[in-house]
Amino acid sequence: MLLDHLPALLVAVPLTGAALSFVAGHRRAPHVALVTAAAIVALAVALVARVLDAGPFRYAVGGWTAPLGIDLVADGASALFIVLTAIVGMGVTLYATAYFRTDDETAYGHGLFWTLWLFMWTSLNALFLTGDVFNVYVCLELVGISAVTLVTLSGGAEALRAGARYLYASMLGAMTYLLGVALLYASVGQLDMTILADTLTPDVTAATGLALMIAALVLKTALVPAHFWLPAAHGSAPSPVSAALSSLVVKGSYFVILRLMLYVIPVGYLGGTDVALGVLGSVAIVWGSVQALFQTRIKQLVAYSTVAQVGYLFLVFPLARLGADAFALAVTGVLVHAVSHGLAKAGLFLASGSLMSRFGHDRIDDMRGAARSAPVLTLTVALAGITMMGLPPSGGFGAKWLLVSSALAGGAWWWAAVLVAGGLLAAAYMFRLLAVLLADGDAVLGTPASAPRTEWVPLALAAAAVVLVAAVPLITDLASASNILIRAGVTP
Amino acid sequence: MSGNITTTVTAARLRRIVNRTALLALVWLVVTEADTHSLVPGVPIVIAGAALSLVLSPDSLMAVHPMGALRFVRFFAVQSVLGGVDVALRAIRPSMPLQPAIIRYPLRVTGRWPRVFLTNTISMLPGTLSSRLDDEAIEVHVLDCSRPVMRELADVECRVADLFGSNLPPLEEEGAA
Amino acid sequence: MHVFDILLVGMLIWIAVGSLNQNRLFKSVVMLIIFGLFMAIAWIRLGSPDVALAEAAIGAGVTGALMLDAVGHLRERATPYPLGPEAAEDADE
Amino acid sequence: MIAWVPVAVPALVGLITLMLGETRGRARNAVNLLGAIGSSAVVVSLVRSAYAGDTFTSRIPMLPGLTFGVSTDLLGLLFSAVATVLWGVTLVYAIGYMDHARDRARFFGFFAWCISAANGVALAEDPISLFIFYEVLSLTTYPLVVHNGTPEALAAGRKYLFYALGGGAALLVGVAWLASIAGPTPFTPGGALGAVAGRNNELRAIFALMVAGFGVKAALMPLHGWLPGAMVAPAPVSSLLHAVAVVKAGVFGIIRLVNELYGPELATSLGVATPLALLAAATILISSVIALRQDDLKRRLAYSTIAQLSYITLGTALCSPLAAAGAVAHLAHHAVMKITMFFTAGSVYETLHVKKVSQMPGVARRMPLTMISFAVAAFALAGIPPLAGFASKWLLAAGAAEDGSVWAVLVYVTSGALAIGYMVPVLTSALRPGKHAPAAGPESDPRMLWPIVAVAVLTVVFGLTAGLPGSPTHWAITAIAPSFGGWTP
Amino acid sequence: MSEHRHRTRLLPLTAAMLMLGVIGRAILALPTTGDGLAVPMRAGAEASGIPNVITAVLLDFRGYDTLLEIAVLMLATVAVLSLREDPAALSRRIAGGAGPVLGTLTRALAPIMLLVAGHLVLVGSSGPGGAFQGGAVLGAAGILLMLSGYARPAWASRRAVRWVLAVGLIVFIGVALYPLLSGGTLLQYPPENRKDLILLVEALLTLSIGASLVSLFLASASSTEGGGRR
Amino acid sequence: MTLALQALAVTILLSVAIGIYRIERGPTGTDRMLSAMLFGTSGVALTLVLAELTRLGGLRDMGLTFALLGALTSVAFVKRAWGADD
Amino acid sequence: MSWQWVVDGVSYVLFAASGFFFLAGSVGLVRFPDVYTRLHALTKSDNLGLGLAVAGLSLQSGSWIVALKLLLTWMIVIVAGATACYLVANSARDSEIEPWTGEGR
Amino acid sequence: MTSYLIYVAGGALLYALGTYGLLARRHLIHKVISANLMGSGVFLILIGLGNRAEGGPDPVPQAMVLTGIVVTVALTALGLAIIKRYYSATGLTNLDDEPPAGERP
Repeated sequence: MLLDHLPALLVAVPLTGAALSFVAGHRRAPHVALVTAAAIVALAVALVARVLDAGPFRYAVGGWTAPLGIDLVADGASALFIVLTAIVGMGVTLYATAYFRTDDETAYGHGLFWTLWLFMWTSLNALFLTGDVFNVYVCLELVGISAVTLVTLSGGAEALRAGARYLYASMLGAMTYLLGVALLYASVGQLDMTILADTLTPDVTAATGLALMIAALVLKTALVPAHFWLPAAHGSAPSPVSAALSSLVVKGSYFVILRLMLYVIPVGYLGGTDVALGVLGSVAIVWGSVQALFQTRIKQLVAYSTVAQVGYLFLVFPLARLGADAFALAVTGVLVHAVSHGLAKAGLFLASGSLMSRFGHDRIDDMRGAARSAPVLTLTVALAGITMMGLPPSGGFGAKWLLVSSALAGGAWWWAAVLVAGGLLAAAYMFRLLAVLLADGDAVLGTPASAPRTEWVPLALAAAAVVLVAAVPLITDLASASNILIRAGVTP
Repeated sequence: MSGNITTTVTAARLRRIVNRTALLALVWLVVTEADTHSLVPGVPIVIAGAALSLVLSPDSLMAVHPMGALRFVRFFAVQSVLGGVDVALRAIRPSMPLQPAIIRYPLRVTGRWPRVFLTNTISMLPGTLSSRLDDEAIEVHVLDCSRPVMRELADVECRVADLFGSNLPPLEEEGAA
Repeated sequence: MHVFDILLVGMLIWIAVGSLNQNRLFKSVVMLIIFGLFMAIAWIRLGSPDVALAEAAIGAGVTGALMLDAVGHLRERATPYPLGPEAAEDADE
Repeated sequence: MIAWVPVAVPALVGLITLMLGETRGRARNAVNLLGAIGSSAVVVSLVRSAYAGDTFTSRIPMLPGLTFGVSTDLLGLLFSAVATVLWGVTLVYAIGYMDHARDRARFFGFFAWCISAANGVALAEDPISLFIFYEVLSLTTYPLVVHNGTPEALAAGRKYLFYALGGGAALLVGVAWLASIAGPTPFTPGGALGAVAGRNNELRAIFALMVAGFGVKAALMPLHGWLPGAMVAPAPVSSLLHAVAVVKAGVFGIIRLVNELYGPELATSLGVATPLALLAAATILISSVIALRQDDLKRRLAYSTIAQLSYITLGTALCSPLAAAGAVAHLAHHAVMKITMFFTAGSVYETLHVKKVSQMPGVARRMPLTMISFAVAAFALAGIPPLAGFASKWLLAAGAAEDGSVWAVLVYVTSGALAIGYMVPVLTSALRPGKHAPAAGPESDPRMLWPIVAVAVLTVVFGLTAGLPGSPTHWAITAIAPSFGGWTP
Repeated sequence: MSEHRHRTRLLPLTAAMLMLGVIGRAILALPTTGDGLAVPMRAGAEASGIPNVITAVLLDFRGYDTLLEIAVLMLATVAVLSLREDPAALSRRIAGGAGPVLGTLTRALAPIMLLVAGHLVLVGSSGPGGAFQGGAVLGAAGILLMLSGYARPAWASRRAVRWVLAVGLIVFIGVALYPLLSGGTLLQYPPENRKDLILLVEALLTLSIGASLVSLFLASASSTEGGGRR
Repeated sequence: MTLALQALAVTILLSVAIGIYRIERGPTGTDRMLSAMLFGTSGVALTLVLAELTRLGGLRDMGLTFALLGALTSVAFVKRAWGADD
Repeated sequence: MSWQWVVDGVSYVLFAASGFFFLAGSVGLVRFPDVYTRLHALTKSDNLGLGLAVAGLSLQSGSWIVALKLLLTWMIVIVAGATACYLVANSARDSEIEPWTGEGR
Repeated sequence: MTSYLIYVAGGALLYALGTYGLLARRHLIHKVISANLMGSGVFLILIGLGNRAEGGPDPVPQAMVLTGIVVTVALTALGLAIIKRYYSATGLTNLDDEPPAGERP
């Protein structure tokens, strides 16, 4: 009974939480947020169970089914992303209870963190569930505004600068996306993704619209060369925010690309777009990693690592065109990658935040000896690093294995080479960081701004990313229950 | 004695409330073009509007003299047309005859409403534009200082006073500019 | 009515170009305010009174007020800080 | 599930060690020693079962079409037993060596994990599982290499990672490629690739990739560059890296690859064995020559290791049963010989702060028992009968001769001579009188001394018992026989 | 300097021209008629008894969009509030008050604006208007009041104002969830009190939107006195 | 009558176009603001004329809205942005 | 029938006049030399133009209530416009913008 | 040439202009203005193309544009708030110049 309404509740509950946390005022807002987070985790788990049990289902908001109304679509992929968001979200919420202590009256904005954060959570859930291309626009704006504001929350010049840049990228993306929707609607007269998938016929206008939409989403996902806004934004935001941005927000827009490219748009409809995206993804992997290697500040390094990791997400598009086997493997692999990167990157950013508050600065080279005084954080960095390098045994390895297998199954060894090279580059920058932490030195640790109990949160997230390799069968089941694979008629 | 005062105050207040509500109800009718669907929902809105109005200006709006008002409307209509024509012609004519100046006109009317009303009225009249209102005087920018501006202003002030139900003698020919 | 439409759209473009003129920020803001009002008229012409009403309320009211306030703010605080090149650029003309 | 014990126990020990923290040293030592003894016992019992023909296999499903499994076959158990038993010995040594060092929790924790991974490499039932353990081994070794945290250590760690992860990447591609064309391929004596035998070029490429992967840890030239640098690590780590876990994982991978994945026959017919053999031969000669010129004792030992590892590779690549058996036997023999030498080097450094051969005069008088052990190991390494090295080298040379590869016999003989050339100067230098006088008390910390003696004794025992059942030589022959169709010597 | 300028402008110019070309080609390829969803939407609106199709689309068919749109507006308000520099400055911000002329205008116009806002909400179901338009007028009234010096100190850090800002969204969610109790889906208003519910939501939304717009202006308004002296 | 209304609409539009010239010229912000105020009035007229032309009574509400909000911009200018362009 | 003709005729005249005043107001805005004089053009001419248009439209609408509404709109414009003008002129005076007196140019 | 096409063409031009402005203009407020122009351009295209429907304009784009307008206002307000805060912190009005060192209030 209640299970039928899970999609609605997954949006309504955090939204209610956001509104109530605003009314509650800064002292009680964290409690509202924690209760909401717990409820969302429960709902997300229920959704996964339901999807595994009964397959994908649609939810007609307002009782009007598409095309009149807006349908929410819950399938394996959306359930997976929602549960990822729930887990990372819970971690961020717990971590933030110590990070945003609101007894400091001068940091007025910190009291509003909870409201902004719950809005962001709402919008991410909504984005993962929506089946309507215009609704995606509204969700993207919700994500964008909350993300930009959260970036600027610290109020420093750097953060404001990054926030402004992010906002402009966001505006450009949103307007371009809407233009795409306009052209698409003018041509096809439909907004529902499933109906669109069924009715698309070759047409310049529709193709232009879809291309514009994808271009806009690529900008929001920060694929090279549209990544210019990301490092500053993710690097200068408060750490819990960075974690959420890097691990979840880029996945939001990416999820829509995934649905559009592999579910809505027929093969070859947009010419070589899929290969182009794959090439850009490869460039992103190399470029992001090389940039990460030369960063001197810890969060900048992690942010550039996101640029690189986002690149992997786009390799799925060329791989998916290499035949049925490759398709299933690639989609499963990219889902595993999204989840493992989400967990690992959240852990990594939170750990960086704790390191920064312990050291009182963010210069990597002055963090020698951290392994001795902050072993938990060092271990977190190491575990997250393993996942990002794709080394076994970790979720990242599962993803890389599947993607490499997909490439080889499709006979396209060059994509496998890119994947492997990406892992090595990730190792290069991660071990550069780890080497400093492990180096001999007596780091002067400032007063810990975050209570040590929250340092277990990043460790748990990073460990989850490693252990995720054991959950790959579950993710495979979810992938089989995703509309993308069902429509394509393939199973991993 | 004191009870008596209280009663009068209450009565005055009540009258004000009724007046204000009636006025806004009228506005509501006009705004909704007397749509029947809007009558019932209009009740709370008009009450809210009246409440807002009373909070903002608790004192009586204006003791407008009905006949004065009628006279004023006629005067204003004619003058504002004249004002428009005057400035339009000045703008259109190639020679653009302008002789602007700023003059100070000492006020005789009292009370907030009449003074503000006068200030706004002056702006609508031919060739004058009020630019400052202080405790004693209005500063007026005139397009053509060769005209008998002071007399005209005094005339207007009389009419405004008339509107609010008081009398002012016409101004003597002195103290110009 | 094509005359009207073409004139209206032409003015929209003209105003838009004007609002991107870099020499005078204030001019850009006024242009944007007027742009909002013109858009409202355009919506009427496109048979969308609802949109027109919303645009009128927003364009004439809130956006203008926000923009003007921002411009005012940027001028107020100029003195305590060294002027950036942008400010210098604003000052010539 | 019993098959997981050799992997799981050290892993658990490592986890507990890390969680105990820096301060609780006694508990840490107890847990580690108990773990080593316990898993040694389990391994021994597994060996007995394996000899009786009972192998245990256990699999965990992991990715679509991919399981993660271990199997206790005789070949794997040989490596596993070497690693587990020597772990115990090294632990005693390390407890003494690291007595006043910092970060001991980290050290012993990763040490145990390293053993866990090495055991995994030994017992992995298919290339994919092997690859996974191989990568874990790389990762868990890194903190040990950089343990000192000095700039040199960090540089060495960087170099180590560069090679290890590069090799891992090659291995990954090879393994994934194989899986995509052949599906699951559990190791089978004599070869597991019958189904895809026709796709020669692909198989050649996969072979090359895998050799590149294993060759890094096996220090096959030109992939050996990381090894001499990694000497900056504490002595127990050097011992572990260069005698037991890491380098042996590489050659063990090559053994599995040639004998049980491709099979000697296929490897020969594809023409991939000979280039590998030539590469190994070159490595033996070049590194032996380099070893001659090293003054730093640990570096000299490192180049010696490179040469000796290639003995094993060469023996395997010859694809003759005798040579293959000799290679497997040499895997165990070299382990005990080289660990003795590294223990000695560490002990000498820790007690006398002597690092270089030229500084050694007087050491023999100061630390007689230690240097005697070293001498035993050195002679064994040079192939002097009846020590351990002789048995395996004999088999290797005999196999080469039987195969008709006279050049390989020559390589073995030449390198034996070279080994004498680089080992004897160490002994003569130590025997010369020098500034070190005999000590009044014990020559070094007993926790360091007795493990040295123990492994030296093992060297002798392995050589003497070479013909008996249960000795590494006999064990190797038994384990290798199925790959050559039930051949018996 | 000028060369640098040149380079930085070339890329945007190319991008803009490219976009123009792409859009132009796409538009010219369209047929001159195209109904989209107009026909089913009109039929649906007729069936549901809301004469203004757009209101039907906004609140009924695509009410979910509107729910999220309201969330956007509230979010922006919260965002701007979080960005203000010094909460204490709010109380000293609107000092001075209005001169008599502006004050009189405000006193006269504000109640009328309130009426017009109410009117716009009411006519929304049959003609142009609705919660947003009404809210915008209400918000303008509020801003006018603020500019004329009627601001209460510390606006938006007060609990009551927070409630006003949030009540529209909260009630909207409540009404959206209400049908779940009786077996409907999110936002599936029960037919018997659909009109009342919509009106309730619209009324409270108007209030919240108005308050939001005032907050957007007020919270973002400069913390020092502007050039205004009156 | 339609034609007359259309002509009026075009005329008003033209008058605004002339006004825009003042924005271009300036010289002060105040002068530019005057044009915006001008359009407040013209916008009401234009809206009402178009309301009559299109027979959409609802547009009279829009005219009313314009009228009510027109002052807001000027007030905001005077109170908040005075002299921003001088 | 003829009544309608008269109404239409008056409307034409009103509309024409209205257009004239709008144009004249704009011309004044452009031609007049300083802020104060331009304000004159703005307030008077345009408000008159709007008033005439409103009158014409009221005639055309043929409904009292609509005419009243149009009138209300106009009145609001007048009051708001007058106040805005006052505010601008006042600010101009305060910031000591000197009025043009004919000597300058 | 039909009426809607005029507006659609205008919309396309506005969009391109906005893109140019957003990318080429340095001043932050100019960028916000450009985003507004882009938005208006898209809205014009949406509703303009919706006018091709027979029997009156398509209501769906109108509803979409109403939503879009609200979102644009929200974005504008947020953008201006950030700009002001940024300016207070650094004294800069563009993102290209580096903030003066040590300017961290």
